[in-house]
Amino acid sequence: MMIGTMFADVFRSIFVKPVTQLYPKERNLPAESYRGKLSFSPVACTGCGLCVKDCPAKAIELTTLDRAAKRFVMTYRSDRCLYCGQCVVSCKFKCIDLANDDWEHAALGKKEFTLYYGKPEDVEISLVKLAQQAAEKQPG
Amino acid sequence: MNILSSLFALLIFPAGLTILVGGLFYEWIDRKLVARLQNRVGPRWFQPLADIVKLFSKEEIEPPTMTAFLFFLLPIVAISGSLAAGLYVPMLGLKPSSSFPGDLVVTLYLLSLMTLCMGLAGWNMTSRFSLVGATRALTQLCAYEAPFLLALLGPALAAGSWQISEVNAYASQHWMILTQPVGFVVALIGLMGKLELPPFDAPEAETEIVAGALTEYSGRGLAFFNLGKSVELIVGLTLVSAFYLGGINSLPAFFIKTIALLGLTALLQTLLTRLRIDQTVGLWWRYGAVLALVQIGVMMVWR
Amino acid sequence: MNEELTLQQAETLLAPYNKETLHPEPNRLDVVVTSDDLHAAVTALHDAKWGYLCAITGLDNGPEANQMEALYHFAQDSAITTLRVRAPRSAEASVPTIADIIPPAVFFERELHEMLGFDVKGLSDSSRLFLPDDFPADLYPMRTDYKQDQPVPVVEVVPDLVPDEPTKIGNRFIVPIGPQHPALKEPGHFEFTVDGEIVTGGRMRLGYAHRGIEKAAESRNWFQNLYLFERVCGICSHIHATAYCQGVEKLAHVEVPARAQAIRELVSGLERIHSHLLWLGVAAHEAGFDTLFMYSWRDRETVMNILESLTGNRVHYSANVLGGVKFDVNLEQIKTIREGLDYLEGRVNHYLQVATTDAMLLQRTRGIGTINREEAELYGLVGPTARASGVVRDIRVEAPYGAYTTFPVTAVTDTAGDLEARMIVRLKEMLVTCASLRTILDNLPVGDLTTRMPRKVPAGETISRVEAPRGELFYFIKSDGTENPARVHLRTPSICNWTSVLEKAVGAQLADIPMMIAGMDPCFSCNDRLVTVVRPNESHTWSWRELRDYGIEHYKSSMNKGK
Amino acid sequence: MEKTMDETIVKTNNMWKQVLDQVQGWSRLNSPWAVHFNSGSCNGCDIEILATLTPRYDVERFGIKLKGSPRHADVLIATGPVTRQARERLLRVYEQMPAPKFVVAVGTCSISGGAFLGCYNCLGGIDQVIPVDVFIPGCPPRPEAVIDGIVQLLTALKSGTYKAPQKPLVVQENWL
Repeated sequence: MMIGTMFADVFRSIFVKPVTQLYPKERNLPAESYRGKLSFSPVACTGCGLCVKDCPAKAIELTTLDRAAKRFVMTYRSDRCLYCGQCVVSCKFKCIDLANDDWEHAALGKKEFTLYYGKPEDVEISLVKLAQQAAEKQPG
Repeated sequence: MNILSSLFALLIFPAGLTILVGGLFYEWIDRKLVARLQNRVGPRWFQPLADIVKLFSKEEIEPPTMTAFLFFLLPIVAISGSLAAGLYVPMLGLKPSSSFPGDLVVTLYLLSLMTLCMGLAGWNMTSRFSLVGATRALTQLCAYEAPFLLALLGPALAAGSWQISEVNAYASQHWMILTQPVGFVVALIGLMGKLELPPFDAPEAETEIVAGALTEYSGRGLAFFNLGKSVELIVGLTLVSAFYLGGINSLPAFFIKTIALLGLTALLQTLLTRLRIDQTVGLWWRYGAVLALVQIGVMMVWR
Repeated sequence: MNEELTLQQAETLLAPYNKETLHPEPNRLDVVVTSDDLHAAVTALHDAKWGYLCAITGLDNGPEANQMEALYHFAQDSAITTLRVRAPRSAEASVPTIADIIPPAVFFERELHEMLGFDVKGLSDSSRLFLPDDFPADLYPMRTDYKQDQPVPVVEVVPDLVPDEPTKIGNRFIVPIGPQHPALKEPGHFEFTVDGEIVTGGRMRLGYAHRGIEKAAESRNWFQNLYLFERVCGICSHIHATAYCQGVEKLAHVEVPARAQAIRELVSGLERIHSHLLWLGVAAHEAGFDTLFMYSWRDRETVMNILESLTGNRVHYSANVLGGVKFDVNLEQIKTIREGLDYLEGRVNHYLQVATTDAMLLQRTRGIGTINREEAELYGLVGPTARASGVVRDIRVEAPYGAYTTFPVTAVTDTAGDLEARMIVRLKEMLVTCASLRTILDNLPVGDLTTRMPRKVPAGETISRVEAPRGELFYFIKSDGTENPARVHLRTPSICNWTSVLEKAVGAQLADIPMMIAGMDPCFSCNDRLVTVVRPNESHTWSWRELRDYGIEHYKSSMNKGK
Repeated sequence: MEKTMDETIVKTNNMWKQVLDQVQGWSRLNSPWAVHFNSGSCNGCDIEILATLTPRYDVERFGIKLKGSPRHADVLIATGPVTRQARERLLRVYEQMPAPKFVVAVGTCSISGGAFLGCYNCLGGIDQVIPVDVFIPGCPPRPEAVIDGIVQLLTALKSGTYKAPQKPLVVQENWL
């Protein structure tokens, strides 16, 4: 039975710098394998849709405009994403990657969470398409 | 002119505002020390001030209390009590603003006013946590009050006076920490009990009863209580170091001695586990009071 | 082993009640009994001390078969005997209670009643365990015809009379703890009646974290479900995923490569260290020893770093895929893990010294909430809580799975059964884990990381048991040959351990209650896949409903006054 | 003469008000006390929030303190997809907080339901019940990301770009 068994720890702390990382000032990158924000490149994509099928949170949607010309648009919702990496495993053509340096996604509104990947003109077409679909659904 | 200068002394310097600022400063040192001992960075220097100002600017939710009058009055009484206690101690190494034979007893009871107010404030509430907190605060008050008084009685007996300024003058010649080490330990731990610092924080044990008696207080009321606590911290530290650490006669001596004492309490805070209320009471009456009595007994005989 | 022998014993014991025998898997025996014979059959097993009750699974075989089943799983080491009671799919479906023989069964029976509509005859308390108060009484979520997106009407909750004096009943107060309470980082609601500082009664209500995972699993495919089950709990996520994977792989007859299995065990060992360090911190915080909390969490960051660099996330590692693991371990990582383990081992030894010698801490832990061996067996405790009372219940030892067959571990036990013992068991377990991780790292098998996994899993049922940091985790998985599972039932360790807190709370000091709750390391999100009030107490206490309505009124009036 | 007197009084009053506002703003920025509520999350986020208090991240350097009583708090840190049973409590905790108050939703499931999207007992997001100021996605977000979210809120408050979120139009009285 003793009193103050942690004295050694406490005493040492007076003389060493605190272990605190001064976060906004110094930003330590997580390991290479860290799973952050998703990125998609349509170059190798075949439009098989396995990533969409296996996503546990319905965070990704793939709109195929022209399979042969590799015109795909991916709608990615980072507010739904679980950052689990199943899509990376499911994709046989390595189109999807999770970045290790992009993980501070906090935002004051929810709008910023929906992202579109693809060529800009394709994104526009798909947006129009999506809007039409939504409009069709509404009355019915 | 006389009235003006005493008003100045009462409200601005050396009492009143000065004590408030000093209290906040000491609270920061305390938090910073604890943080450093826990290997963290800890709060910035203006943290306690920001906390208090913010609390004042917040909405005050008035819970359905039994008496609304008491709900508003108690925080004010609490802080005035601790501020008034500041008048009788050698704050900043200066002569006490006010002094009369027997002011030691008055000061001690002014310091207890805070806990009493907190107890009443908790009792005044319909919240269960407040009630349990109030009961614990008052039980603890009964536990440490007598040993703490006895521990301060030692130096007073040695000095042969009940006046703080005279004990202080006597202490300047005699380091009573050496002649009455037991009394010092009891006084130090008694002070921690008074301030409800860990390990005596059962009345506000966050994990059991949320925030104890103050659970329902928000905004202004909470600000007054918190402020009162920091004032009590600086007053208590001054009192104990004036009695046991060779008196306080100058500004440097004040800072060195009180901060050294604060360092000691911070160390104890980090090292000890919270005591259950029954353990606290047991500790005080079984050991604290007896030790303090023995100390006084030895002194009487020795004299 | 003597698996076969044990199963034969069970078969002999159950012979008088046996209507049909099935051998679905080598280590399993399924015996169909009638509802009338159930009580006698359970008594036979219990009297012969054949195993213990793991879980009760409710199955709905659909409207065509017009049949529901209640499955009583008993386990002795790796052998599992299941008693199957069949009942029509209607209001007549009933089973007798077995809580008079095995007290912890009451939780399972209430779940059975609530989720599938079995009428459990003789159940002492049939109030809600997992479902919300305003959920209709005649809807049973786990029935096949319940759709998870169907609208559910809100049932008006009739407020009972609110007493005039809210806080005092005689000399007694009711102290509510939770769902929002500093001692609980997760929601759960407790009400303790106190007389001064002494607790005279306790009630508990779970279900704040019931999300309906088991139902959701039925509409997702096998791959999606892996991540859903990982999110049953944030602290023991890897072990949930491992249990699920193991079950599905068994069903699909997929052999996981040895290296993948070793990596799974590596991650689960690291997770155990992280979980126990986290627990040590939380327990110290509850006791009011913040320094220990800060230091143990500081050291926990070491293992979090390792996990992050290894798997790619700090909490939900997603290390598993069906048929293997996602990543490999390279030499550099092995070196970092070894360094981390060395540091942690030193620190854990230090904490062990603190936990056993610090007088102030011991005042709060020694002799508090003591559970002796007999009680531990009676309450059906699992995990470190049981091991601290001297019951060797560790799946890694009793029924080794995965890489534990090649890298065996020893179970750490203590006999004192108090909070101190639980602390010591957990701390020593970290040391044992460190040692076993080193062995794994030394003898890491070479080979592939994954095998191919079919998208459709052949029809069948399987049971997968693993040792989570908190105790035995039980998964029952049923497939009907499609891309989605037909039923997944899980029984988490925390639910088995609740009885220990509530039984021991009476007579304890209020200040010790948070410590006791923390002592069993509860995990609400684990057991609330689906609410509870146990132990009616002698004086009148409010029901949760009363309290809630009172609370709403109370704050409404205060808000109005404030304006 | 009198007029100018009045003007000066008004002016000084205005100046006082400005100064007071500034002081108030400053204190609010530097002392955000938080209360934590778990509305049914898997507690992955909860341990990461707790981790922000510990030496490695130590949010006390921003003046953030985790308080037990909602009465003492300025910021509600909420996690989880809001289960049917926890909804009432979430509302109550929010109502008990004194104004001005802010809500931070931590974790993917507290924003959209995440992994529990479509589960029968989940509402699918804190903002379905109470107005949310900052969303921090991640499953769970790293402690740094949590700090980043709170810093963003404070920055928005400081720069005046902060707009109070709208209350959920219909607090769903009927489930689904």
